[in-house]
Amino acid sequence: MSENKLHGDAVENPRLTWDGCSVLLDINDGDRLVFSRLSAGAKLKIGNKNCSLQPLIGCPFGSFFRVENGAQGPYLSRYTPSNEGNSIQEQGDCQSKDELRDNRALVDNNKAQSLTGDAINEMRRQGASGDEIVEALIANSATFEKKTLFSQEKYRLKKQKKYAPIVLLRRPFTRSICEAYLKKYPVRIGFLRMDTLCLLLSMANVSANSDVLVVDMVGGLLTGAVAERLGGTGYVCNTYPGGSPYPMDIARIFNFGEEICKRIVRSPLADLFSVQTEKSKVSSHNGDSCSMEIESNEQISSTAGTEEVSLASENMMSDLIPETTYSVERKSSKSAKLGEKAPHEIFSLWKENGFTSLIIAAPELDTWSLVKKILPLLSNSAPFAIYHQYLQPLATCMNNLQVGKMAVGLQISEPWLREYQVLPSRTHPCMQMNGFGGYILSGTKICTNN
Amino acid sequence: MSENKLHGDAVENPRLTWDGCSVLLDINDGDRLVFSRLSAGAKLKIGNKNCSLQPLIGCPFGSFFRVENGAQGPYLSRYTPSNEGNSIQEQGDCQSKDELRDNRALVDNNKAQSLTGDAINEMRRQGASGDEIVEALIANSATFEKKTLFSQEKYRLKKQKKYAPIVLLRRPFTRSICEAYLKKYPVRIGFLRMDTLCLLLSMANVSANSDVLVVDMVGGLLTGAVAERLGGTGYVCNTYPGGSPYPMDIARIFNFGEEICKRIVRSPLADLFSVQTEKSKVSSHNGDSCSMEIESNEQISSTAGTEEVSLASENMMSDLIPETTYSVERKSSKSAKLGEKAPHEIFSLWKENGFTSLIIAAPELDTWSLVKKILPLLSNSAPFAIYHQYLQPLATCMNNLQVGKMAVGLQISEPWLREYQVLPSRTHPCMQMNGFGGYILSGTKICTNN
Amino acid sequence: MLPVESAKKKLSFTRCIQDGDLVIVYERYDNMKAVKVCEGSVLENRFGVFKHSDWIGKQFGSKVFSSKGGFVYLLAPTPELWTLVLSHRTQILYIADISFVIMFLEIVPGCVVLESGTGSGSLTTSLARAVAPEGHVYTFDFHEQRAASAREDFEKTGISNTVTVGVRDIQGEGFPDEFSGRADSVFLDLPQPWLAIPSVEKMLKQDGIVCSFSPCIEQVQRASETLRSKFTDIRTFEILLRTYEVREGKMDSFQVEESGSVGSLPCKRRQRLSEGSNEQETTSASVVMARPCSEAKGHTGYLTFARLKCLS
Amino acid sequence: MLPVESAKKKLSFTRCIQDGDLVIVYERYDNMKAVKVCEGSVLENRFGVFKHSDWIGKQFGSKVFSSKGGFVYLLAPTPELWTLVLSHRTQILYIADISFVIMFLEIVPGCVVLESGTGSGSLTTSLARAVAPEGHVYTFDFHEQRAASAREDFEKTGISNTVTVGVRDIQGEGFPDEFSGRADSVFLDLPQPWLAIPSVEKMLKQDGIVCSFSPCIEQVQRASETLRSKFTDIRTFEILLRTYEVREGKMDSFQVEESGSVGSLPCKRRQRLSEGSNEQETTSASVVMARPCSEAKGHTGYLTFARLKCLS
Repeated sequence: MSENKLHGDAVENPRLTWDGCSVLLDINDGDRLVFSRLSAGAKLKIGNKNCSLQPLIGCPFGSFFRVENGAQGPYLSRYTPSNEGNSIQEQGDCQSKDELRDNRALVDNNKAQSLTGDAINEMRRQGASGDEIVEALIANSATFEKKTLFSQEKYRLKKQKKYAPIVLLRRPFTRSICEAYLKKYPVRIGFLRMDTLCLLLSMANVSANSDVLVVDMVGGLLTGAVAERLGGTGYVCNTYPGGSPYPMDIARIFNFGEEICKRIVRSPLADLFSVQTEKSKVSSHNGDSCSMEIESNEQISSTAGTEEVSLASENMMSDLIPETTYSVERKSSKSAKLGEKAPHEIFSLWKENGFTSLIIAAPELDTWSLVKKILPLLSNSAPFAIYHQYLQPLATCMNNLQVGKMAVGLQISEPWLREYQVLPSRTHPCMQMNGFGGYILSGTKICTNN
Repeated sequence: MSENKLHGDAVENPRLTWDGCSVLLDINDGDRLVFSRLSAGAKLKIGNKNCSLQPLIGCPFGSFFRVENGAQGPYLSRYTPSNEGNSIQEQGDCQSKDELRDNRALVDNNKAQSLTGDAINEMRRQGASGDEIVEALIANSATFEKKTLFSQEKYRLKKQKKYAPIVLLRRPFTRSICEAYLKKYPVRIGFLRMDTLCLLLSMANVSANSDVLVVDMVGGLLTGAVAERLGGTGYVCNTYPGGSPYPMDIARIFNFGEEICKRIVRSPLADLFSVQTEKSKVSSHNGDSCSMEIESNEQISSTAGTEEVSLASENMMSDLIPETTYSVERKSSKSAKLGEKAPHEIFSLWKENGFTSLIIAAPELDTWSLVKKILPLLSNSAPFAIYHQYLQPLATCMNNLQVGKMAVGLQISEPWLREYQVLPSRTHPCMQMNGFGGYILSGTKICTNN
Repeated sequence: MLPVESAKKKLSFTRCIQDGDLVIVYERYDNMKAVKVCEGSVLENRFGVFKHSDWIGKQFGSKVFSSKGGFVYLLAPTPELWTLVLSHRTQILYIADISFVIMFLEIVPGCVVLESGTGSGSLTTSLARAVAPEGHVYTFDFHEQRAASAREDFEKTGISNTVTVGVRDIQGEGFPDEFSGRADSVFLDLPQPWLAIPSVEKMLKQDGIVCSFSPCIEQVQRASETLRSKFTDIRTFEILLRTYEVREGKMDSFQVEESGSVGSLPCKRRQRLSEGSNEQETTSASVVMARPCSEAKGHTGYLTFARLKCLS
Repeated sequence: MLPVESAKKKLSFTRCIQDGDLVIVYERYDNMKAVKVCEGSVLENRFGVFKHSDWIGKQFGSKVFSSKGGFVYLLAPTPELWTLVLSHRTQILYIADISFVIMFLEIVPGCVVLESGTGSGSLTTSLARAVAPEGHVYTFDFHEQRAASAREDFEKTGISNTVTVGVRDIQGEGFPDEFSGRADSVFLDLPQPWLAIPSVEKMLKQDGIVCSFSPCIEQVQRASETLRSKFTDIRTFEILLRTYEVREGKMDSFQVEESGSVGSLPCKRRQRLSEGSNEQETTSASVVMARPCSEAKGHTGYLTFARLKCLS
């Protein structure tokens, strides 16, 4: 099974977690999303409890866990949810009339609960489970009986989330990584929405064996998404103008095995041009090879430095990469290296063949100046896709490409995504939505020599 | 009842048509929309038949008519539709399973109908009604029985529309006029969508007794919509830079009585400023008064000339203003005059008080240059709303207003409208939609003198 | 709010703020407040203390200062501003739905309009503007306290001559018989609108229009089904407003040297980020740019319209 | 179409069009056609007659000329271009839905994917690209002729090693037992998707994902209800693509004379329209402007996703 490539070669069943594997922990049905790397020492803070992630190792993705009180303190225990969790939905049908009944009489003054915080803590100390606490809260609520069935379920769910939180173990894929970042830290990924990202991949025809050139100013999300699609074939070349590469930490959250990591390379834009112009330059590059290798290592460590800086300013996203688990990742270094400097032999191949796809997500660079320079690196008939938050730079770029007869099939598009709540008698589009996914300019490069 | 004001003072019940009243004829449930002015001589071509509109005079709005074959040829006859028209919908529920059944076996090769065109004409000559022809077509269809119930109804409806067309008599209101023009001749109204138009009216706080300044390059639709809201109070002043007023023919389609027509005036922009600057100018204007009056009449006739030019190029919109009924309108001149030159006494009032609202729909003028000049004519705290097809001119204007501290509450918004098909088991958003309603910049003028 | 109630209240260069006037105190586009001007009263906010007496005699649209030198603008109330400042006793309708409802219901001066429920009176205020000066809005809410608060609000905004608030469970009892055949348009915002439709049929003039606002599609489905027997032109819409943020920004103009050779340019050192980059030139131009706000209301409700069939 | 099937077919500066290649003949963004290159054959369109023999040896992306001097571009096929040129045997899925489905189903190289129905093969082609080189797509259609045509298409586009087409009524019979527990993802485009869900439960690996595409909300409601017992993360989306038109245009810059006096400027006469207008000066600047196209698809269908609960 080639799938193994994607999830580490040492792993037999990629549907089970392993020591050192990167996971997405979904706490209380999306309320909190945490990316972690599993290890004996990794911990996760849930509510005010620090729980070891050890029990998660070797479990199937999709497993549920909840916090139990053990002799050595709270621990995560696997459990199989009954259909309880869906009870709101399932009861909804028969109570649609009930739900529509008004609640004129209900006065919710927050004094309806007679169980005190102290009493709850005492229950905990005596080893009561979260579910038992929830039941006690319901029993001691003066208004619970007066609520509609729907409101009762809402109340139960709210208390369950607080006193009996559920942790769901997920494989990190492009979609979940993108969704999590957009929710918690959109600036880091340039507000790139999942539906926009997948359009970029399709429009640029990213497929096995492609050589994909990317300008990724979205933290490595784009690079990782391309690598996921390549599955250990072809190359994704992360290029950058100037001397400092853009960070690609997010690509490390993917569970990429060595095969895939090797296919993620980086190169300053200037190097791609120098190779293109002079064969001799290539050999001179050969001479620089070692020092470059070192430089590249330096870059990695300097990136790590940058990382800590951004981590410091990232208290609001600590949920995404908790410092504890993050440092574990660094120490164990279980994840293969990715984003090495592109090897010289493939430089010449790119020169000879051109890249087969181009994707740009560089909101801070002027689109047209960049495209004008970078487009010749693309093979003829190769498709490209450019993401931007503003329409005008793409409009200008499109107009120039058209006038210069450099591309065909040019189109600016904007995805429009809507999620729905589908529940009996209560179906409607979600009330809150991310209303803007950015713009994409797509097209196909054509031969300019005739 | 003040409603009479809106629909001609001579009319007792504005829910009945009268000789000379403007109506909207909806043929076959929106397939064709025709604005006509009723009179003894007015005719409407339906299919290949010319029918007099005389039978429509004195009927309630909302009445249905269909073509019958009389001794003197085809005529429009009023009838009360049963619930037949809704049969597709009503049967839909019980046949939802049927509908989902596939139609693998059905080969529709257009050879299924054995009733020839000649045979149909012969039936007509013998005085068969449209419904009888439809029934004959069904009886002679080889495939009708094999169709699903839903497809049968679709077939029946298609034939009914062709052989027994239904005409629905409607009052022309802003919404129907706007919808009809957008459907058949969007360029004439600058692609102004109904939902955008009503936002302009709300955002500019158009209400009774307002003095509303408009720049209307959308054929008079905006002017008419404002006048409809004023209901014979206040004024709508249609202004224009340069010497030639913009056409406002569309305002004539509304059924405005004299009261309302008097409240629709026009004025060159320069005159509004000249009044503003010098009192003496006003009296000199008084001197010009007569010649201006004449000029204004000339403008009307020259507009009529323009009209015919545009009519010539408007074959595609002949449905909206059929030439026959249009010429009737001109001759009978039943509709009150509107869009006269603004009288001098109100010039001074505007100077003293300022306009209470401003609406601009001038896609061909540079927004900021226009707004910069026109805004001082507005009273302080007066709201304004500006429509445009492009975002950039509004963004620039908004930025300049902000920097110049000329307005507060500035916002650019874009309405997003979606229509739904709601049928049992077949509910979904309409597949085809007008996907763009333009942009609006709205705000409130503030005092600049402190 | 409606100049109609008193011609003197019409906005103009000469109309000044008086004792007893309702003003909208504008801090920012997302921070406004309705205040009744009262000689001797003060307004206190984060910008300081504002004396009402300083406001009297100023034009609407004026900038006024606090003791600390902070400032706000005083605006004349409009239904649109009122919708932004009113107290939410229920979910309210906003401008996009409101303006669409009024146009699609073909409400013009002189119309008689029925509404249920009154809620926070956000739509009611716009309905009143649309029927004024001679039309009337009769609005009903089953919640006594809510109706009373609405009445107070309509006094305050000066539309009480145009609006009458009744306490009545329209779903259960229908509209009062006295309005039979008198309504030009009816607006329903009810959990089970289909229960009120038989009454709506009685209230409407021939060819009159009803609108039902519902958040869920099941409500729309059921209401549409009920409407089909006596109504025509049954149409359902959804309308949202997308707002744009405008900023004046700079865009780096990136340039790679034509030669593409490494280290050929003795260019000046710039900021740390591009240090060591010999291939990059950066030029900047200031432009005004607009993009949609990503925080947007994803759904308010469906608007279903229908016209009473003309059978007479 | 997929370079994977033959490394030599990979797009490059040196890869030239050969006899037997599939090319996309591009006339305009809304006018393209798939053509199998055949030495000796010709393509005739409104621009003239194009000899295939002229094409052989040219790079993909080349402009080629007809006898009359007209021209077209020859592009290498991609799933996106194929979707624009394939023959519609059914309603097809377009790029926005397709790309979203593939990402949300977490399809990566090596996956096994089941699909029903095959339809015109628009989605299938993109599924094949996503699972290549070692994964596989098993697609089913109850319509024999349609399945055969799809098979031909997949031969033509060179993805037949990655896709297997079966004839089967999935709603009635479910997926074949041989795929039990083997599918990473399942895609349903069926009128009654709920009938197929019990079979989907059997086919999916633990934690696997299903997607159902339906145009009507009632289908979504019923499918979601059925999914609730064995699935989690049940989510419904709708995705549309808004396209923009770009034009280089001029905007009249309107200016009113500061003095505002009538007849004070002895300015030159311009075109008839502004004749007699003494207050207007017109300057023009050329700018590139973009606005949304008003012709837009208003709806394609709802996408409902769900993940098999992990119970083992």
